[in-house]
Amino acid sequence: MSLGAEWMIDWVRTSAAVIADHRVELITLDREIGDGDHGENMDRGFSAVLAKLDDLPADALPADVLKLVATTLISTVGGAAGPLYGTAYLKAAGAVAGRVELDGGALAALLRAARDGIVLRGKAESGDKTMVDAWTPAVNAADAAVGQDAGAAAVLAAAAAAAEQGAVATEPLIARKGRASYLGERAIGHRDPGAQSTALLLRAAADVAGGVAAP
Amino acid sequence: MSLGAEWMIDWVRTSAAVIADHRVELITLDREIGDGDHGENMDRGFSAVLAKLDDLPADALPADVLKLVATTLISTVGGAAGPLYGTAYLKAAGAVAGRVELDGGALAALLRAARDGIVLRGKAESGDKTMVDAWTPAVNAADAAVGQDAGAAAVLAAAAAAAEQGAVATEPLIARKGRASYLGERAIGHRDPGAQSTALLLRAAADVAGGVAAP
Amino acid sequence: MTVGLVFVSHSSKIAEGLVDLARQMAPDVPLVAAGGMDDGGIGTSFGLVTDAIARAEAGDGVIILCDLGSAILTADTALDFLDDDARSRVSIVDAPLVEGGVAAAVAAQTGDDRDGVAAAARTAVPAA
Amino acid sequence: MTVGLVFVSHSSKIAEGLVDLARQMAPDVPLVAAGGMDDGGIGTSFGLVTDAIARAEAGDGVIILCDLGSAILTADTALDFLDDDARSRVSIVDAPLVEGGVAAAVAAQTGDDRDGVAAAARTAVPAA
Ligand SMILES: Nc1ncnc2c1ncn2[C@@H]1O[C@H](COP(=O)(O)OP(=O)(O)O)[C@@H](O)[C@H]1O
Ligand SMILES: Nc1ncnc2c1ncn2[C@@H]1O[C@H](COP(=O)(O)OP(=O)(O)O)[C@@H](O)[C@H]1O
Ligand SMILES: [Mg+2]
Ligand SMILES: [Mg+2]
Ligand SMILES: [Mg+2]
Ligand SMILES: [Mg+2]
Repeated sequence: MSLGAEWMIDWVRTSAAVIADHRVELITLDREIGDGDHGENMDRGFSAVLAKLDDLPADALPADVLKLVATTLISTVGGAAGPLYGTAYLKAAGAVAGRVELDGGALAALLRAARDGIVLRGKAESGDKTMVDAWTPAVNAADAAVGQDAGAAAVLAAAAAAAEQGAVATEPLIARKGRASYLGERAIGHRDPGAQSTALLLRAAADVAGGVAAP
Repeated sequence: MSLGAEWMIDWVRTSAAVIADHRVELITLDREIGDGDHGENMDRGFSAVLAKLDDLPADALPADVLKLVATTLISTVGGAAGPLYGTAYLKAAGAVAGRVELDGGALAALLRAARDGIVLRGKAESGDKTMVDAWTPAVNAADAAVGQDAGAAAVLAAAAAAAEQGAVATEPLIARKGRASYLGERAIGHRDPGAQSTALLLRAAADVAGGVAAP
Repeated sequence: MTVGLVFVSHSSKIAEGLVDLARQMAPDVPLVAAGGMDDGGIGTSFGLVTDAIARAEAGDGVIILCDLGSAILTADTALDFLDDDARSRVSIVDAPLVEGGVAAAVAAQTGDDRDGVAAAARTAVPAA
Repeated sequence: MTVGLVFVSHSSKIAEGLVDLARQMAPDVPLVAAGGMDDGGIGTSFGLVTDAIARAEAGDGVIILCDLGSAILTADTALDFLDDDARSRVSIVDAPLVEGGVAAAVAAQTGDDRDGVAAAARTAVPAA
């Protein structure tokens, strides 16, 4: 099984819906250790993406969809998440350039490129209490799944589960990047909002792929 | 000969007139090595002082006049010159507190207190290309004149001449305080606006005293 | 109650914008803008700074941040005119206005005392 | 012609006020505010930063100053989208926004090149 542009567009639509549903949760997390806008920023960004999806040509490749998401998030999010996710989707597009269908290996490569883009942009390391702490376990889990010949949906499911665990695992950390770094030890006990939105986005990817794969 | 509140009020009125007359000159100097507002700042301040002079009680002492100038400049000048001259006039008031008439020695003490106030506030040393470079020669010249038993008008005349020379002598200097310090070597060749306004104010003091002493 | 902050700038817009920015991360801290001259022009105002100090004082003292040197001179002068008690609870911290202001606001929000808030302002580096 | 400056702030007021302030000492320098989001809210805008870079370029390059970390991320991203030639004439300098911005403006006004302007921004200390 592999996934094409249709899945990708579905993923984006579902991402927008999931972000909208979790807007307040992300705002609340960001209010604890940031400026309280992460839910608003992400919702603004994905709403703008939704509005542009129909402009895609009928023969758009997965990479074209990712590029559209990238440029739209960069232009509309307004917070750190904009350049970070924007760069992630842009590098992800580069990793699957020209491909019509993405198998498990391609999806793992896509996720790795996205994570590398975030690190390139934001210079965070693992353990800095950022979205990287959700992405890196996700990338590793996806690679491991590919190593066990998992299909596309299973690779995404592994990534999503690892991202969720990674997001939870940011709670005991002190932040060394982003606004939460102002808080020193007082960030302990709070989940990083960007790690949480990462978990939501990867869960959406897996859910949509599962839906595709299931019937 | 000694000088009382009448002279002091005259000095203040003349100061306001002289500053108004030299508004553009001070603006031009400050445009070269600052933000171009010194003439405006000083004119705003002394216009406000003028408007308040009539509020002084008939039995106001010289120190009362100085205090009025101090608080008014502090409240209205809007630039570095406000706190600096304001503190100068305030400390000058302290130096002649309670006195009805000021002889040469009292005037020299007044000038010294004013200069010390500026240094206390602004932490500039001689040679930093600030108004201190006009005040310090003026204070020294006033002391020297007092040492030679000069009268009040002669003390002020000595101070005024020294302040004028001090202002000119700021031209080759590099600034180490105030906005001109941003310019490094490029401040060389320009006269410090605050040193120039100091020279104008002390010349006004001497002129008014000369007029009083002359007839 | 928290430490209060006064932002002294030559520009009213800078001081007000900084209140908006810091407010996001410090909703409960008294943040008071003292920017521009009384007429709104570029410069500093002894009166605005004096009033701002009073408004920022919520019982735990006040930290003042300034932009350029003449703003510091104005703030210093304002402190000189306070009575000893008020004076003892206010300090001017030598830190970059915007970056230090945000860091100070966060420190105040989380309950730091005046020394802690001042230290946060001084050690502020752009967080990325 | 001089080096141009772009002030990237989360607040449109801060960026605009800084242009007003720096303008006093740098009347001939292209000073461009890129503050706030497209709708004026607190945040940063890739579009505003990109436009500001183009407007600040008068032939001698552009220096960008930012307030907080996410402003740097936005500016970095804007640079990535420039063509190589434009990109080679723009740099982001790590300096306090207001204090560094004024120092950079003065350096640009007096004809410093891009390196000189960046150095002036970095070494800015509040002048008193
Ligand atoms: N340098 C960085 N590297 C990686 N992630 C970062 C970095 N800075 C911030 N983040 C992520 O961005 C999230 C905050 O996003 P958002 O609230 O939209 O931006 P802002 O902090 O500008 O308001 C954080 O929770 C964190 O996951
Ligand atoms: N720290 C200081 N000590 C002494 N004098 C100073 C200091 N800073 C500035 N000045 C004086 O103030 C003058 C500038 O005054 P003004 O233009 O009114 O203020 P601003 O620089 O705030 O615009 C300078 O020419 C200098 O003489
Ligand atoms: Mg946020
Ligand atoms: Mg934000
Ligand atoms: Mg000036
Ligand atoms: Mg000024």
